[in-house]
Amino acid sequence: MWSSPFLTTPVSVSQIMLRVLYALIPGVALYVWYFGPAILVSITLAVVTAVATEAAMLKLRNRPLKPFLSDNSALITACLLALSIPPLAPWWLIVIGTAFGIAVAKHLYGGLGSNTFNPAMVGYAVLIISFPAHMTQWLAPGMLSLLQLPFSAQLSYIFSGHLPSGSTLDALTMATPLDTLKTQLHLGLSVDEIRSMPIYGYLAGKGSEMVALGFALGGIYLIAARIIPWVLPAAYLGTLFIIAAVFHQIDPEHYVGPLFHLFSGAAMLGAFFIFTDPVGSPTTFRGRVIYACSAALLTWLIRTFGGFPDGVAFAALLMNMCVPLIDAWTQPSVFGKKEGKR
Amino acid sequence: MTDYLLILIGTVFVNNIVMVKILGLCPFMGVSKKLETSLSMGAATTFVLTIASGSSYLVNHYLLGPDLAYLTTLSFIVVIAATVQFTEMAVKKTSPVLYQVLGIYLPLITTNCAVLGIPLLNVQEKHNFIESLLFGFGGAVGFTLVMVLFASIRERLEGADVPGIFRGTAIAMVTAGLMSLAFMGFSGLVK
Amino acid sequence: MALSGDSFKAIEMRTLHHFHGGIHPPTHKSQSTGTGIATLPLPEKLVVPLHQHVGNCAVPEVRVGEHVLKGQRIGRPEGRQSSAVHAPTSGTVAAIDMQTVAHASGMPDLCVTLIPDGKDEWIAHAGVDYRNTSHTDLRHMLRDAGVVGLGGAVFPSDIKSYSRHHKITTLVINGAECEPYITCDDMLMRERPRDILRGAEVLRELLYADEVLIGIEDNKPEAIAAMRKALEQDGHQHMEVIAVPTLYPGGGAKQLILVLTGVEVAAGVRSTEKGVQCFNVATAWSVWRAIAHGEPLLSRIVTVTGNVEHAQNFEVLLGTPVQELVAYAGNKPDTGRYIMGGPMMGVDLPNSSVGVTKATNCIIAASPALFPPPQPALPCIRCTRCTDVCPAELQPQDLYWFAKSNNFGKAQEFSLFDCIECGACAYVCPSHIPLVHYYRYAKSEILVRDHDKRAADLARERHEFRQFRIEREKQEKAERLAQKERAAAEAKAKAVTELPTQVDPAADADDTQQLRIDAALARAKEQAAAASPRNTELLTPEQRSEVEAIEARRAKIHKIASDAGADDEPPKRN
Amino acid sequence: MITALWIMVALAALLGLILGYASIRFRVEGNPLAEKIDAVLPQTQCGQCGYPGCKPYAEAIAKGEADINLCPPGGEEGIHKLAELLGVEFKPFGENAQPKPKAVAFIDEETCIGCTLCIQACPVDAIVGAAKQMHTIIASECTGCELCVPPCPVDCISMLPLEEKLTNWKWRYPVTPLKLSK
Repeated sequence: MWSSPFLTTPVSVSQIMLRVLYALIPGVALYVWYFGPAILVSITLAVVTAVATEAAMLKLRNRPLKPFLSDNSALITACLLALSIPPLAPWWLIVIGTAFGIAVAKHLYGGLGSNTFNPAMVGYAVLIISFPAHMTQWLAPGMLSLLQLPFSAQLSYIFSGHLPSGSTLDALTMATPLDTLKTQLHLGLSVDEIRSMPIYGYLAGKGSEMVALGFALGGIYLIAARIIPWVLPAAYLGTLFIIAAVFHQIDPEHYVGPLFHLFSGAAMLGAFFIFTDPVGSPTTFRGRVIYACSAALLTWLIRTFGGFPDGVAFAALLMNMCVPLIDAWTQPSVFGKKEGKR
Repeated sequence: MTDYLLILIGTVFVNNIVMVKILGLCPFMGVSKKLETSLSMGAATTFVLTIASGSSYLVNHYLLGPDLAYLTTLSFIVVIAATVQFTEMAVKKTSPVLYQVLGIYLPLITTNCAVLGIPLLNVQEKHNFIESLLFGFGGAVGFTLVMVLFASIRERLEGADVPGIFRGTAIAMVTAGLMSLAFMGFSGLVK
Repeated sequence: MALSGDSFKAIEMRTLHHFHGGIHPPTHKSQSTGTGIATLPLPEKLVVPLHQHVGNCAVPEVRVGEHVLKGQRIGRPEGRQSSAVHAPTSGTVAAIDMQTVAHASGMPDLCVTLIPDGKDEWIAHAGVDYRNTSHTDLRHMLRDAGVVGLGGAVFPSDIKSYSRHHKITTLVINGAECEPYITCDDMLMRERPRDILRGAEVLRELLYADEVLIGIEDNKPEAIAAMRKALEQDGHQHMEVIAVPTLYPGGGAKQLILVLTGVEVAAGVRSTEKGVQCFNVATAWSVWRAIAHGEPLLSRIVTVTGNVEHAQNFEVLLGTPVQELVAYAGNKPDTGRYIMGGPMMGVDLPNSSVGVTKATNCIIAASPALFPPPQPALPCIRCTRCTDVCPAELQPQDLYWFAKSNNFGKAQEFSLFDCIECGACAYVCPSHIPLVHYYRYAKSEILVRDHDKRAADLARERHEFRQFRIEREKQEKAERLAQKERAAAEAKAKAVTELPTQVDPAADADDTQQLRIDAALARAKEQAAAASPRNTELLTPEQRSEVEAIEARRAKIHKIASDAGADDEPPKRN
Repeated sequence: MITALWIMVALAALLGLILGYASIRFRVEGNPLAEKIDAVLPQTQCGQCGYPGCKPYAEAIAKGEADINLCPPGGEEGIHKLAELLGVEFKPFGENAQPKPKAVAFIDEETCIGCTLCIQACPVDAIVGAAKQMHTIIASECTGCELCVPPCPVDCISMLPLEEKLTNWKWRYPVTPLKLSK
């Protein structure tokens, strides 16, 4: 017995996920341009781990492999996590993070579509809490590092932890622009003084601002292709902008400007790729506005006052947690039952 | 004024009694299957906690004083037990179904370590009366908040294809862990 | 096309409204509009279901072996909400039995099998002038002619064309025909526009409606032109043909009413309460045939399309087996199954021998190439594409989540019953989840539970009444005993002390007893009255025949008893 | 030490007073919970739970005297509902209390001798008939409790399972082909 409708659109989950992956390309390309190809190694590692973990979990759960492996959702998790952690981190870091994210945050909850928390962000949070030291070795953009380390040396560092004699890690890596900002503010410098340091570019960190722009481009493609709702990134970035602008106006010495917030850290990646994860975001319009605005507030709070350099991942997890409640309390009225209408 | 606000924010989010201090897990796991129930449990606990922290401040400050500090725990337990008894009667009268649903957990508020923990923390932190009240209230609001969030997640998980051995309490424990992980994001925000 | 100044101005002034969501599936309509409406040759056998409408099943009025004329009533409407069924042609009744009908369940229902005699001989029939006939008579004619909504809902038209409590401002005539493949209304409007408009005029008269708005989707320019021309020709006043944007499900009654009038009719609310009523164009046409010509509903236009050589519209006698219809249209060998209705809301037919009913607007011969089997469903990723297209503004992903986990209470909380099952959500779902199937499942489960709940409440009531009755009887018995004893004692005492007077205490007791008996009888009568409709109303045909058989047997027994002339008291009937 | 003692005594006395007042102020009459439970029960009045009807069973549950898995006509769903209402764990049916498919009683009128024993047994007055008259069952009122079956001296009552018909047909749970193909 079949039930109508007997027609369906040819769009599939796998295609949607694939398009999200395409949308990451500009950001990743700019990443490689400014910071070298090490990130590709992380992405590859993450993807391999993600697919392997996914397959293993499906097998354990006695679910068919093919339809779920080909839905490409694990690839997105892998890419997002790889883009959130330093490319020069030891190989086991990304493996642990990805495996934990996929196995615990995704499959224990029932796999695709059931995960309460964003698996990539769970992986990230686990890593930053468990291995904080390893999570700070960010690559300096090419033009800033005094000594360019050949790619082969980077590879050997990722996999063995050893650098060729004569080179030090300090020459190669640096704290993120957000981290530097926080540390220097603590040391008593003003925002303007910090911003004039060489690691900063036009909007935010040199290099990383361009990567953020790349993610924004990809995100705009996703909105145009109607894969993500426009309201989520708009409300998120808008709120972040407004909060930062207001505080920057009040005290420009201690609060950095809005554009800096938008283009540093994972704000762009989050706005278009993390907060828009359909499984972990609300389904109603009002809910989405509440969700994105609160996420922006949390991001700004954690960045400005919190103990972690960036707040996107924790904001995502905290808001993921609120989604079922937001959904339940923002149900829109249905056809013919709206108040104020005839 | 700012201090009071910080105490509130601090207890609700940053030092959440369930997620960060890991107190009061018994009702957190036990009465969070349904959204409405958890909301009521939260309300009942809020009531008890606020009264308990206020009255235990009074008891501690006026009755015991520094000389009889060894009586703190004992007298607090008595005060809390009485408050819980009172609440239980009130709930039984006003909402019999809630009374039945809360079941054993209602008298168990007595042994909810959060309820004893907060007055004791009040003493430890040398809070004044208003601060104690706020600390108790904020802690309870934080408790209610995570209870409600947790219950709504669990309600949604009812429909999820959770692996057989993880159904029920197991996945709830995992969720509680991940929630706690998320709450670590607040660390360093206040104090 | 020339427009008169008046109607042009009206069109200019009319602002159309929008409903939420909607989709644009490929229409596939042109393949069946190439040729006009053809008449199907008389089939060898007609299987006419007696339950072709919403409401009570019609009661068969003919006997097996009886010869019937075309248009002769074979099923009498039963109860307020019901409709008549007629012999579509002259012939002999071959059987009245349970046969598989065009329903998703594939379950049998009571059908009359008719073998046509080939003469197609009409029963005497005549129309009336609706202007000088009372509305009650007109509605009776509609009911007797078996006119029901031909858009697919098959609701009796006589009930729909009556609004006592609410003033109807707008009568909407639905010619939108939004579903892919279906073109029967399109062709009807192209070929018989004048009778449609006349039927609309009758309906307007019955409803005292101020204006008539005829909504036709703008992908049917020929139909719009034909209707406008007819409108001008016959000079209908306060009537307007409006082209509405092509957007599925724009032909749903609620959606079309919203688009044309801006009125939202919520689920569970009658549109008349909002001053609007809606009829399908084909219904308007059959209303005219029934009133002006006295012709009952014997046939309807059916689009035969899909995997056939000549997709076309046919005027088909009700009861014509689907296989004959598709065979005539040139069924291709790889047709695997048949869909009744459109591909969005249609029904997968249990087999191809079921008869065409009043609801059959389209038969699609489906081959695996045209309609591939459903793809395996992946989990919902909450992408909300379904929410974006839902015309009822529901949250389909949540409804699915609750229906899937049998959480029916929550599903109802999220307005499951506001779902019109249009299928837009399932159409756009990237996970290919059969969403509508889940909603149908949840709805039927909830309905059964509601029924059980009502039955339980009734049982509780009856049980409590019984407890009460037993208690009361016990008390009465005790009282009676006590009274008797007292009377006996008194009588004894009286007999001893004085002469017995004529005042008999027993008479008193008798009186009260008589009163009590009367009261009990009245109660029983009341109870019987309350119980009997429930007892007889919902009977299936077999049960009814069973009851009749039992009655007959009873009568026989009574006869035997009375013939024997025994001194038994006459049998009581309850 | 004495002070401590006095303080504890005073505390206890004060709190005792408050609680004493509360117990008077918040006295609860009746048992509204039993009614809620009764509303969940299927009202077959069959007595399979060991109580004379649904209401007594509901009262027993409310008092905590009866288990929630004693009502076969309510089905597993009934137990789930009770468990949810009372906030206790689901409990499967015992060995000798398994739910049966729904049925209605049917009297074979050829055999019936009109003894009225079944009428007396029926808890919902769903059997009509008088002494020495043949009896019949009002199918729509019959709860399928089977209480009328044992008293019948001629065994003319049988339980007919409710068949699926067009009027009570239900859509089946959609089977996802994905899970079948594992």
